[in-house]
Amino acid sequence: MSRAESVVGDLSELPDYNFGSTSLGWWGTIGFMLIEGMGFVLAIGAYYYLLPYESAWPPEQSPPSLLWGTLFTAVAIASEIPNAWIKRRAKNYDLPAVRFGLVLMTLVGVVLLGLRAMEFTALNVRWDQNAYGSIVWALMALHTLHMATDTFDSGVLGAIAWLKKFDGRKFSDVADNAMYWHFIVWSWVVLYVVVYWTPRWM
Amino acid sequence: MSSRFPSEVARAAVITIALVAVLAGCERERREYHSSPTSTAQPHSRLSGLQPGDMLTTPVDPVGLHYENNAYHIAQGGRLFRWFNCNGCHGNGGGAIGPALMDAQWRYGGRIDQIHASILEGRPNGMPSWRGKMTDQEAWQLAAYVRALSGNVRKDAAPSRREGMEATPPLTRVPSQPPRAGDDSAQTVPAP
Amino acid sequence: MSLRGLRWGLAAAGSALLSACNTVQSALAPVADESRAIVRVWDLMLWICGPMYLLVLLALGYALWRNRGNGHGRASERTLWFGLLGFTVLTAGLLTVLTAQSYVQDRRLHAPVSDPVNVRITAKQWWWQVEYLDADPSKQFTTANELHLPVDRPARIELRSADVIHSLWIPVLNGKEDLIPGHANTITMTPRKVGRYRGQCAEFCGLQHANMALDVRIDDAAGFAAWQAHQRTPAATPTTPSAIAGRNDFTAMACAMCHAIDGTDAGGVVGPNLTHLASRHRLAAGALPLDRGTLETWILDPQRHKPGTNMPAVPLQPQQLSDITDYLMTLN
Amino acid sequence: MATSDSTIESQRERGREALLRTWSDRPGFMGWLTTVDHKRVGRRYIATALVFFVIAGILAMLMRIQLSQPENNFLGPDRYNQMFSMHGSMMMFLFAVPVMEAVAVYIVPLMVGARNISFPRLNAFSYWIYLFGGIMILAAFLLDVGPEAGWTGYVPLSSSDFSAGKRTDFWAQMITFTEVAALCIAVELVATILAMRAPGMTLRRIPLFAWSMLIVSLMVIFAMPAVMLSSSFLISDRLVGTQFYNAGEGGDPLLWQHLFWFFGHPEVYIIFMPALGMISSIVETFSRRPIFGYTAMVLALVATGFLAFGLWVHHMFATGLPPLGNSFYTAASMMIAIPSGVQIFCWIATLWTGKPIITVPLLFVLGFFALFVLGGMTGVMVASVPLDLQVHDTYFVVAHFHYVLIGGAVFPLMGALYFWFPKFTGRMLSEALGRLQFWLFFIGFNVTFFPMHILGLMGMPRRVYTYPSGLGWDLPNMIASLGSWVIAGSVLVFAFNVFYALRAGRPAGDNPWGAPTLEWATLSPPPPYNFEEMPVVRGSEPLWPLDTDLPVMTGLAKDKREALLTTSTDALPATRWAMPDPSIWPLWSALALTVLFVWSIFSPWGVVWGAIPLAVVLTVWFWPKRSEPSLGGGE
Repeated sequence: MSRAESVVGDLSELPDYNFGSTSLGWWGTIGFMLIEGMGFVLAIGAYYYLLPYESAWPPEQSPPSLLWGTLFTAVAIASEIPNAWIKRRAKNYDLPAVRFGLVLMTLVGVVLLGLRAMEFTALNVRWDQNAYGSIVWALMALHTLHMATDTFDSGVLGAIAWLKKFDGRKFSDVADNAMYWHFIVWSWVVLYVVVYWTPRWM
Repeated sequence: MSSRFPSEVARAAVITIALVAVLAGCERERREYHSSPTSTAQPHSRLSGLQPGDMLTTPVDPVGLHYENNAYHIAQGGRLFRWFNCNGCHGNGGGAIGPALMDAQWRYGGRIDQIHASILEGRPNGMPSWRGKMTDQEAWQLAAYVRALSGNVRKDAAPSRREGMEATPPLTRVPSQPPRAGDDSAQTVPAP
Repeated sequence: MSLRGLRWGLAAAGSALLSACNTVQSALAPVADESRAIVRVWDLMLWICGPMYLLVLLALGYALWRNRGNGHGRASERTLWFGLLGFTVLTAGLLTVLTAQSYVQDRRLHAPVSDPVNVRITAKQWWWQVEYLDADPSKQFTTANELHLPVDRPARIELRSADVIHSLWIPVLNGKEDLIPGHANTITMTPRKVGRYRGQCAEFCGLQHANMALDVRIDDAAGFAAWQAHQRTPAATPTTPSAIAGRNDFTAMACAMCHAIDGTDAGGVVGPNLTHLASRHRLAAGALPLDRGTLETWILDPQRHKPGTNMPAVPLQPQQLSDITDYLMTLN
Repeated sequence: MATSDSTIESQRERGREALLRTWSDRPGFMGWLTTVDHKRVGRRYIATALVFFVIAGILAMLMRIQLSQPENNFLGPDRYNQMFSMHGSMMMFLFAVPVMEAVAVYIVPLMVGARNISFPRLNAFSYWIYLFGGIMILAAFLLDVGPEAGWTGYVPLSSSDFSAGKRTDFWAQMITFTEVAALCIAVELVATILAMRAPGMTLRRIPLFAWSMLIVSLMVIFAMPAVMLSSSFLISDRLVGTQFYNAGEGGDPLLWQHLFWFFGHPEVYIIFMPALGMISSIVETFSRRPIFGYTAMVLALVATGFLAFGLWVHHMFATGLPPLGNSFYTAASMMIAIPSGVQIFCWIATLWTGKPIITVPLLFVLGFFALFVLGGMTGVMVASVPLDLQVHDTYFVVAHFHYVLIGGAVFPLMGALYFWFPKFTGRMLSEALGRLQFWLFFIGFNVTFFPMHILGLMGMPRRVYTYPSGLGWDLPNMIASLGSWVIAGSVLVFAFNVFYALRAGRPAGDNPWGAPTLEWATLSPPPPYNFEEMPVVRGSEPLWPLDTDLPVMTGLAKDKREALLTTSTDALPATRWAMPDPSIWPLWSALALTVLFVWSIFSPWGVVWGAIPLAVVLTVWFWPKRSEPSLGGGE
């Protein structure tokens, strides 16, 4: 039997969802963005750590071919437009827009995965040829993994939006999902410079 | 008191596993320093692949299986392959003066006991006999490694890329090429 | 607080013990400039950290004692804050002193040396290959598991690894330095006291990490020169019938696949060079003392003394075994 | 008047029944599998971690037997190497970090006045992953596939060239398991502490244990990716032939050491900073006054957290890095002694000006002072480059980190277990047995580990399975081996104490120690809903003075699972957040992930094919179900 209590306030009027730092979904997304961001930072660190061990960079191969990578980057950056749009619509509880937007983002993700597949064919190095090849493949694989997961998330959210009741809590999930896509896109822009342009500037 | 459940679960798991361990053991992982049972019968592999009538097969020397399934012996074989300069003739298994060891072609049999015999007895046209120059165990280890070069090795015992300059692709990724030519070597050692 | 008493007692007993009975591999029995510099750091550390430790425990003890019987101890927050400030400043100051001392002594370890003995040590699982370098190739020679250095003359040792990471540690001469594949490290040491000492691999390197010792001898200038001159000579030619038979067996059989004996057909580079085996004091990287008996049992079954070593038990007839042992014992 | 009281009382009674209905788990074993209650998960997390602690301890005993005399033949080199590798890996990855996080999983939500942890299902998932990872590595060890390259797994010794077979792969994958589990908890704790604090618990009023767990969680988030990266590189080197660590193909063995120690050094603080929080709770409670220098303490914790990331190179002084750089790391390593010193001072000052009551929890804290400060001193010694070049990789370092980790983390942990056991179970542990255990542990520990300082200085390297006689190592080793049996005795006493208390222990009230933080404001053990109404905090010691009423806020739903979210800095009420119901899917997801991990040990395709079932179960996990209206599953 706990001690005597004195009531000093009432919480029943509070909203049962929110956007941003007073919603747990936001904290979860931030947390995992931090973890994965740290992973990228360290992997990039490893890339530049290994660089001086070779007389030339890339050692014997030619740098990754620009075509697919650049195309991927362009599409990825372009996808920020619908992404920002869907985030705004979600904050206005615009269900039709959100439904449409989630499907769109999923398709964008699928297209990008296709482009990524082409990128892997144009890296001009195999992962087991030398440390350069290994780290390049590692960076690409790391990013592909996260992109695939987020595309899958968008897909599932989209399915829920079409099939199930979509309350305010779900809208804030959509906003967090969009935030995570920002992370996917801009972390790639950095990786693009590292993987495609470092060898050309070295 | 559910807090006691996990410990019980863990304990139960550990016990069952212990039993499994006792029953199964892990052939693949044992580090054997003391020389293991050595073969008594020397299989006389024929010098010709031709043979009248049905293919006649001699049984595989069980000692061979023992070495073939042990990752440690295979790794030691790889070390000896470099130390005894097998590369000198067989060029990292790619072949040079001597025949390639990474393909499915075996003139004198691709079974481990046949390779073991080829190493110790030597073969016409250049392969010297190493009997007396290395121990029987070393010959078995070499033979196990040589089979791994053409992917004839359980993947969970195969050595991956080695340290130093990369000459051969990591043997974990070499596609298995069961011995083709040669006499009774068509019958490969069954992987347990 | 008898326990702390016990601990310090143990410490005293320990240091007494170690200065008494182990002077061959103790960091506190330095015989070189470098190791002595390190002991200076150790002394200062002990003199600063020891009192600080006691200070903390006394303060703690007093805090408990003064409040015994539940009497409320008093001290205004303000006094405490001043105390905290003072304590922090004190700590920071002492740490600065220690950092400075550490930096100064570290400089000594890396001070450039003039006219050093140049040695290259290559660590292999699980033994040391020791090459004495010389501008004149004919003057170079290779031995194993035994390092001879002249007293009062700096030695510059190149560190290489043939397989995994090892670490060369001769406590009486200097701290340790790793031998890492793909990295060319060096370490210098300037011995000041003639004697026989012991070094050991300090970085875990596999099955026989425990039996990877280095026999270290500090000779006077003349003795070192004599030793060098002797090591440069090819192996002695056997005279007794058994030794001759032993040599023939050695070169004809598996032994020669791995071991080299200068002046014979045995040219293996996998195992230790045996040209002057009998002149060494230990066998199998310190695993055994070297005499005819141990040598024979070693050849008979190396795995019994050093499980996992790369030297196999070569099947030999009893006669062959004793012949080969006889021969090897002539290689002084 | 009396009638109105009774009506109020009956209302509260009905409220409690409703909450109980809402928050209770399903009955029986199914409930045990599906629970998302942070208290049940925390309890089983602690229990499992202690089991692993005992197993790793037994391995240590066997090693001490082998080393009790020179040239001993009790264990061969292969067995011995696997054992010390298992001992280190289990103690670090399966005991130390998990047990600290486990205590936090139980205590922190109560301490900040929350109904449950922020992500209850992730929490359950984390436990299952941790359990399966531990079982996997134990199974591997018993099948002779145990790790053999030490808990640091340095390449190239851990490469497939020198560690043939699958031993090292299982080890590396065990790391992946435990890191996933640890990262999940880290995120949960950050969210719990920053978004679920009781109204009024501003940043300046967060209990120091919660502060230390917040900083530790952030350190986990920034440190663990490094080891996940390095172990993934290692596995791919061994499995698909990448060249990260191959000096012959542009890789570098030192890359492993940099990545590993970038995690490995913060790891030490990740283990011992929770202990600092525990100590603050215990010292504050038993000196009957607020901790002196709260602000200084928090700043010290933050400073330690930052500095911990600038020290990793001091594990690599002997690898031949540039001397000047090394000196920088010496300075940084020494600097970390300052925040530690500040905290030591604040605790002593608190005892100095308080009314210390020497109970078993406080006894263990006093033991901490005697041992940890000594370990700190030797820590300062190994921070100095020249001295470290002598003692690095010797028994001196073994002594040092056992003083820091056992003295600095396990002693406070023991104190914390005695301190919070009444809250966990509603029963008191025996004080008498507690004192007996303390003295056995304290004496046994010193007898075992103090001689190791001497051994190290006398030139005995670590990780040797045998040693020659005649180097003066025989006696200290024998003493150390004998001491280990005393420690074993103390562990047995503890086990008996727990066993006895669970059956016949004296019942504890809500707040047997008269402690000031919120976890003591509710029942022991707390009901599934933790708090009947949301407590409100008006000072840094919410329950002091003990006889005042507890201010609360009403209005959270009682018929569905709701928790209160507050703003990060001022803890103003913001959201009534719906919490998830029990679910079996975290367990299935953990199993799917386990299949993926174990499969990927044997084939890279395991990652691809294993991802399909994983994706399926995760989808089901997050798919809104009828059974959980609050999560939008209803109509």
